[in-house]
Amino acid sequence: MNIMLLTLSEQAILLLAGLVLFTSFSLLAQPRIVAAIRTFAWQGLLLSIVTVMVAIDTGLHHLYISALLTLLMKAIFIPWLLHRLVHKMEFQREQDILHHPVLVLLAGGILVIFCYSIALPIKQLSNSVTQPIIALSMSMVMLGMLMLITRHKAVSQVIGFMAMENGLFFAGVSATHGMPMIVELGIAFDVFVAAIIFGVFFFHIKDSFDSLDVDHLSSLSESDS
Amino acid sequence: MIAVYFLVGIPLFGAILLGVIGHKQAGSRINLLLSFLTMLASLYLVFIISEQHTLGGDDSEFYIDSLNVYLLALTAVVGFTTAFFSSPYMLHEAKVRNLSDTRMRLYHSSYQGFIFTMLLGLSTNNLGVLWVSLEGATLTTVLLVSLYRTPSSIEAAWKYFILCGVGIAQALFGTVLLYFAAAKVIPNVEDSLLWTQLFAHAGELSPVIITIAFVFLLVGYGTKVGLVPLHNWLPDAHSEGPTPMSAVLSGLLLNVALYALIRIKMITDLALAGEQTVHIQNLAGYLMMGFGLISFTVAVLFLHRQRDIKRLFSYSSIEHMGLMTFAFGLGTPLSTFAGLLHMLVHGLTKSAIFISVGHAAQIAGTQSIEKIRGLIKTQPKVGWGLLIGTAAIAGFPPFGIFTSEFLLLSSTVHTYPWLAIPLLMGLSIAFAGLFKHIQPMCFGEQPEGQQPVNATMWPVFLHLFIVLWLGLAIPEQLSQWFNNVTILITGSGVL
Amino acid sequence: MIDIIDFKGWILVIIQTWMFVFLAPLLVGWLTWLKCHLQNRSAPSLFQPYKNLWRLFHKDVLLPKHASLIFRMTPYIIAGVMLIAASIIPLFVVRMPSSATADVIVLVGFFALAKFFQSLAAMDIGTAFGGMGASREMTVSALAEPAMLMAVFTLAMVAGSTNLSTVVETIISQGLVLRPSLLFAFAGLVLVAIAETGRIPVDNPSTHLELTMIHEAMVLEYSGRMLALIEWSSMTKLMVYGVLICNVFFPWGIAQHHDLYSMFIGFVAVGFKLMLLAVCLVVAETLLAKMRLFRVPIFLSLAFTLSLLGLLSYIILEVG
Amino acid sequence: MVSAQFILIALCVVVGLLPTMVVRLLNKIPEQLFGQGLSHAMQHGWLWLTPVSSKTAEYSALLVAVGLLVSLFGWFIVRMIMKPKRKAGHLGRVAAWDCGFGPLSSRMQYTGGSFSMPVRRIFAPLWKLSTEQKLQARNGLPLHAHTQIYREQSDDLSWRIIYNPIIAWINFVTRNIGRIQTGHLRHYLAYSFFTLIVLLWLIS
Repeated sequence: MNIMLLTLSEQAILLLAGLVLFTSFSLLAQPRIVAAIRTFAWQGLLLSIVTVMVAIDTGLHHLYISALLTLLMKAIFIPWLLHRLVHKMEFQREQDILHHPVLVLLAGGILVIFCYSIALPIKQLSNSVTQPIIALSMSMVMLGMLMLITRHKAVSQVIGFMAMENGLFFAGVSATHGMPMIVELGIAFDVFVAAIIFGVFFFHIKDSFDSLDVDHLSSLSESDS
Repeated sequence: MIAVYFLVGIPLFGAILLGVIGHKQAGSRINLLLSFLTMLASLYLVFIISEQHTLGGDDSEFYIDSLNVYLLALTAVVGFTTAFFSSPYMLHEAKVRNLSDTRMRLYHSSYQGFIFTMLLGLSTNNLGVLWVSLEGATLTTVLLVSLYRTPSSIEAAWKYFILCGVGIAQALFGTVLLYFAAAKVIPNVEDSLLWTQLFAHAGELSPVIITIAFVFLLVGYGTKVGLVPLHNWLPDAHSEGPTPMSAVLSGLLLNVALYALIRIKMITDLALAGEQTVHIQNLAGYLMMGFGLISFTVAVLFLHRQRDIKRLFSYSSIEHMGLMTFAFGLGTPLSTFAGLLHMLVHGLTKSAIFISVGHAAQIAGTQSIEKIRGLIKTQPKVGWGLLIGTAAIAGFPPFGIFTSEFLLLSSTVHTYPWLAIPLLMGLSIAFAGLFKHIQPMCFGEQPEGQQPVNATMWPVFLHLFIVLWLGLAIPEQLSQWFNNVTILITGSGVL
Repeated sequence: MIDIIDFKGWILVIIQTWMFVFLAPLLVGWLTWLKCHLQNRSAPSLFQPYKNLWRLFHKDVLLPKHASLIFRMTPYIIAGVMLIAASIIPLFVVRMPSSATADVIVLVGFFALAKFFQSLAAMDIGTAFGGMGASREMTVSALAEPAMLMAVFTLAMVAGSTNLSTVVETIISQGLVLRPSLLFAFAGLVLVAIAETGRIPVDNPSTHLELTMIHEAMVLEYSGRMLALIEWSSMTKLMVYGVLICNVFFPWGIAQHHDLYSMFIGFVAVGFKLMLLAVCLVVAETLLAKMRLFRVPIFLSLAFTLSLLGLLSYIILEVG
Repeated sequence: MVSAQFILIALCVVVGLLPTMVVRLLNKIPEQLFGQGLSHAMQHGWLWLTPVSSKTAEYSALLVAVGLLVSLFGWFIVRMIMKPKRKAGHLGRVAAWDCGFGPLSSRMQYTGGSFSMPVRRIFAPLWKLSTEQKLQARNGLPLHAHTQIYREQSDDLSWRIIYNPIIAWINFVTRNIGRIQTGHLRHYLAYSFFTLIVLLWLIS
């Protein structure tokens, strides 16, 4: 696929997709929690812009609603909620130290290549931008998981989780031009409830363990040692 | 169709109602009443389906056929009996654990919400809505797992939330890919996630995309089914939450997740039918067989080292889910039939066991296996209920689980004889693992001052009676349904 | 499938069964006569066993003090079982209605039933001898029965049936075929028969030496007509085994039709075969010495191995 | 109390005498499960049990039982004919033979252990049988023995060779398999992650 052959709006979508992927990487490497929340908000914003672009490109009106939902949920509500919680629990200065940042980033890079190779066969089926978009969104999902695995703090795990969700949403919007409305509303509602429940949990964990370090949550172990 | 609306609507209404009001006493009664109404609706639906076979479909949002109607009935019935068990149980718990009214309100509201999500997931025709309802099932139960607010229950709930959330997110990615593939072949794009449409056009779907989608869906819904190595949330969540929750999680939710997997597999099989080699054609089956066998083996081994009674039975659930996944993966008519029967009998038996376990834990005041002793002496009903339930789940004849396991084994011997060896070995190890723990709990000497509790055991005996009955004779209508589904899945029936 | 309302057939069954029973002492007499001549002793009359039985029947019965009903019933049960066992074996004619009711596996079961009651009766009186005899008898038969069944299975596989009549007919109809499986089964069955009927080298029917006897130890307390019945049944048992071996492995001459001439031929043939068999047995008994009890398992494992070889050689050499 | 056992025994006898009836009742189960049952077993009516065909094997329990009764009756007639002159029912009772060593006592009876002794001797290598016989005598003179101690020990080889290793192996495996349940959420997520990667790698 030659980028020269695409329309300008498609080129813009690809550019934005690249930026979204970049935010995923920066989330992966960002040790400061407050900064990570900010990056997450940026990612949400970029996503809603992509959605608007796709809506313009395809002329599908319901995508505007999706874009609005994304903006409200991913760029405003969830970052705001996380911010508030962090302030309330006085975690502004907390850092989630990454032990081997270079290795993690390298692994992230390999993941992207891996996902690209997985999605490669799809290329023959479509001549639009979908193939790289699917590869990108798959890598976003994988990077989100990688973040969940490498981080120790509950807050950063939630951000990783939400970043995964963003990857899914990205695939839904860009590759398939939005899911049926009822599904999309359902997903948005679920994410909303999940965010609230996450908030509730922060307090519970803080109360019970006096820290948001999930490594303390390991009493239900069955290994003998 | 009105029956479906009632079936789904009553628990939704109940969840909202119980969330708004929420007095302790009235709450449990309303919960019971609503569950009863739901059950009536489900029985009405069964009646309708036995006359006209399918309901909804095509471009409708709901679709009821032989595969989900019995699961719907199972869910509603177990939902009702568990609600019956939960009212005295939760009163006792509220007293012992000092639960506030707010939490009891949360409990009752979430209970109805959970039943709602499961019924919605089972009855919907839309794979997207199925996903939403499975995610909803996680959300409604996660706060129940941490209901007691002990550090370990919060830990369990957190793990449950994150692992299932991540799993379900992977399933969503799979759903998106499915939609992506379907949108190319289904005329009306808005209908592209409807299962009936997907099934009708499954042969035209792109095999490449469907393969990737299936992997994501398998890992995603497999997490909820409790397949090893994605199972780690399951024992934690089952052991730390209130027991009625464990009963419905084990007996129903796992079934719903497996149901989703079966629906996906049906589409995948058709989509891959045109591939060159048999290996690729049966890819979905092979993956499910592999996961099933690994889950079964690992869970069986875990049974031996349990110290917590609820963890013990949650590993037993993993074992049985592994067996069912294996059965559906094997994909012969007989094994599919066995898998369908196993879903039913396992759901009934496991919920019955968890009800007995709940009372046993209340009698002993702990869930630790070492401290639960002399149940039959203290309260014979509970002790015998637990013992008979365990015998049923271990696959003793003449209970229904024996029948389904026997069918599965014989179909395994036909197709892959060497796989019957690990299955048989695993079943006997599971026998030993369960009875090693259960025997002293039921028969041992009772500790000083152990008192009987206010127990409702009739749900247990009702469930076990049905399981026994299914082991002796499967009703004509039910076997007809199973046969229909078997034909739908494998192309040929067993009857 | 044989018509069970075959009146003539049933009469034939009754005649044959009683012939079986009444000729059994003659076989024993013949054996003793032969043996004495071979060992340079003066021989008793051929009809001595009849005289013995007659005398025993007219003697009074003396019961041990603690004997129960089992002890008193056992002789009748054993004799009854032997009678019905005799009725299903084709003596000189095949295709009798009785042979359809029970096959050769049931025959093994009959022997086991008789042995069970005999051991029970021996233990009933509570002496050490009875227990010892029962214990030894059970040990021997526990080892002999698998060998016997194995030989029977070989036969059944060769003939495709476990029904004795059918087996005999099949083997006749095949003519002379040198089957290794039948040779092995024959050898195995002979060894089993020796062990089961209590002949040398497993047991000595004429000894009453405490430490060596098996069968005699069990019947030590019987007297009068009860002893007579027991003695008679063991003679019948010997006859049953003899006829079984003769007629199954060398069935030639046996009557296949229910007419007088062929039945007469059959009768002469089986008499001749039994006489020959007795000669072989006597020669073997004269040459061999009785073995220790704990050598018996080796003897019987030889029987088992032979029967197993029969089965295997049928599968490997004759079918595969 | 005992009558309960007799009911069961009677049922056993009935089942044994009428096997075809039982087979017919049970036949429904294999027919439901496998679509084929033992239809041959009863093709010659209720009296004959023919597992494969009448050519191969047939058995009529009822006729055998009748035959048994008839032959018992036959011997009874023989007994009647050959009856000695004295009236029946007055059987003489004497002490059992004791080899001339004085009256028999219950201690001389065969026990379960002594009954199974020959079999155990024969299978001694299989059961790791070890017997120990000790004579306790006064002043160490063997002829003045007052107590004899006899001890026998058996060890089930199958237990040692088959069961114990299996138990040890299962214990070993379960001990080690517990390690996958580490308690750390991040490990669990890693399982899920790597499962996904491996599967994707497998299909590509």
